[in-house]
Amino acid sequence: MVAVLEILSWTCLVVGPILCIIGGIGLLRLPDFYARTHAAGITDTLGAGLIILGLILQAGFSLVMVKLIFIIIFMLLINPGATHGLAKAAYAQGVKVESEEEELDAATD
Amino acid sequence: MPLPIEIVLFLFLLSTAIAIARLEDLFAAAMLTGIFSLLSAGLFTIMDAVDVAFTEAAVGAGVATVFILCTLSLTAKREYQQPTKVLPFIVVGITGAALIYGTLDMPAYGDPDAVTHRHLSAKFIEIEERAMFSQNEHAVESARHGNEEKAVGLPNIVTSILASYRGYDTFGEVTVIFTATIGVMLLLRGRRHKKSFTSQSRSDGNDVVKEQPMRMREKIILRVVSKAFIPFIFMFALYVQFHGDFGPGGGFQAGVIFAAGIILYGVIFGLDTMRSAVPERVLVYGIISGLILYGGVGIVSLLSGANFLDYDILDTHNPAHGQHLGILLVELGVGITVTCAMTTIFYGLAGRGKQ
Amino acid sequence: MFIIAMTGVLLTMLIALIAALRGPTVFDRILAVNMFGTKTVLLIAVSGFLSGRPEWLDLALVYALVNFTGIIAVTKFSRFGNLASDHKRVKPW
Amino acid sequence: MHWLGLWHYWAVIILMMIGLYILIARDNLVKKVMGLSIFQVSVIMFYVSIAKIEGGTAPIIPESGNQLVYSNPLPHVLMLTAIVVGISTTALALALIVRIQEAYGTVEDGELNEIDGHSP
Repeated sequence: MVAVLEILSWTCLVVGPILCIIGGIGLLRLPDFYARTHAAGITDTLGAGLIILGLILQAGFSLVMVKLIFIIIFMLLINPGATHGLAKAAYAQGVKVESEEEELDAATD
Repeated sequence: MPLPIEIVLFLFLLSTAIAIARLEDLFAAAMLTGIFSLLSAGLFTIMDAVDVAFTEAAVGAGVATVFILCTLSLTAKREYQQPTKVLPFIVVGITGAALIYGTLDMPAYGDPDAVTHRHLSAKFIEIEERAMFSQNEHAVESARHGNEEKAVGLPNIVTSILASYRGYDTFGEVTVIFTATIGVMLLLRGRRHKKSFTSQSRSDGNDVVKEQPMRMREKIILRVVSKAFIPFIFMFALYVQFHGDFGPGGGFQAGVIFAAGIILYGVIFGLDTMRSAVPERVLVYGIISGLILYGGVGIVSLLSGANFLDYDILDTHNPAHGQHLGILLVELGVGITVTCAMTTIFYGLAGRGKQ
Repeated sequence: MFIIAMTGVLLTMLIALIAALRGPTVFDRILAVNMFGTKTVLLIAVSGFLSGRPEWLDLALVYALVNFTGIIAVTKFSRFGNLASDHKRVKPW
Repeated sequence: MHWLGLWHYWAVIILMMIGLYILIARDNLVKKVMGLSIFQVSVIMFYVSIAKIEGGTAPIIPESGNQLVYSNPLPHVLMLTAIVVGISTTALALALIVRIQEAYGTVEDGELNEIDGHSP
């Protein structure tokens, strides 16, 4: 049982950072703002969530675990909320969806 | 092999600082100051200063950014382009070289035998450790009498020093916060002059202001999320306030977190709604009453025949309980003052644009 | 093993920092700053385990909560240009 | 190689100098305040790095009762209050800047000097 928990937590602690880095690369390389919000979403929820989950499995039943659970709940609720507000603000300011434009340009050519 | 976390964080900090210096877009620079303080708080944690990191996190990530943004909304959002000057570089270079030359005589980083660690703080740590480990009350008592030194007996040494050993100093700091807030109120509460300039008189193309009516349901997700979160922020602030004796935290941190919660409410629901929830008059009384609570504890101990802010006298049977009571009250006073001061400053800076 | 997690977090912080410094629009910067805040929470949490005293997760909690205030303020500023306006109508100033 | 142990202080000093450069070379008053806050953080970091003891932990005595090495708590106390005092004085500076904007219509140092009749 302990061994299973260990393996699970180490898997989380390895996969989480990898997902974070993948999302980060997406943040740098994706063409427009809205696509980049998607990349940020991977790091902020899945990557961060897996790392915290790994830490929870390491901590065992204690106050530390309760605090980590609170952190994971806050992250899972706050980040999508903030990103939503951000995307809405960007849309209201008229930030364009670039990839779609290129397709349109290609279609009209 | 230990990771060179400190080197990496320092490199991040330096590049952020250089970017702040180079950016002409003040809004972007304000966001980078947010990153800057997040990074520095991470570095404080690595350097074992958890209480400092706590304060920096609460102040830098939430409140400081909000204050700078409020100011930017009243002034220009871009600074003027200017040629790189040579003289400041020379001045800065000479000053930096002199300072680095000064460090050559200092003990190396992390040296346990440095002069700093050997005098006052070594004594504090020794006394507090003895008081903590001698669990029963009599042992604390004998430790006190044996050593002729007063002990506080709380796990968090920083809180003990802050509120008890150096309580007088902290009282001075709270007074500074009080005075600064009065200054902000005096500067910003008055009626605005009629023919005053606004930033719109010299808009420079980058103005993000657009007058657009906004319906309530447009922001429904943000409103629901923040409505769910503001109680958690307040609860967490209370936890920080009263748990500060045992873990990192205390009045200063709790005050800033509480104020951050109130400011979040104001940012989401607007200043008018915030005024009806937290009237400014209450805040003014709050600032004063927090300071009076702090000073009052000192006066009570003075009237009971001890020194100013000597909490031992508060419980004549058991001085340790007196210490704990004194620290609790003093931290509460600090928390109330800081909360009300930060919120008042936000009212002043954000409300200025609406008059 | 915590070291692997730490390295990953630091690398992601680097990427977020680059994105924040580069970001062509304001919103890209805000997105990067938000991501940076999340990564700082992870940094604090992992470094607590790395140093063997994980009791101070209060710090990570305060980041998670207070960072929200900052991000919301920045978002509102980028859209309305001030922080005072209420939800019913933006008053010109 | 005693000098290599000092690089923390040097990094802090470089940081401090960047803040000082913003403070004296930039004209915009809000930017100057940002430089001031960089300067302030670096001073705080200098104190905190003095307080660090190699192999030490944060100065909070654990309930388990293990004997630990603690970093020096005294600079932490001083800097903790300095941060909150710093933000309130920064707010005072920002309030002054808002009033300057209302009175002069600009927050650029050079323009302010011109309006006041001094040559920059």
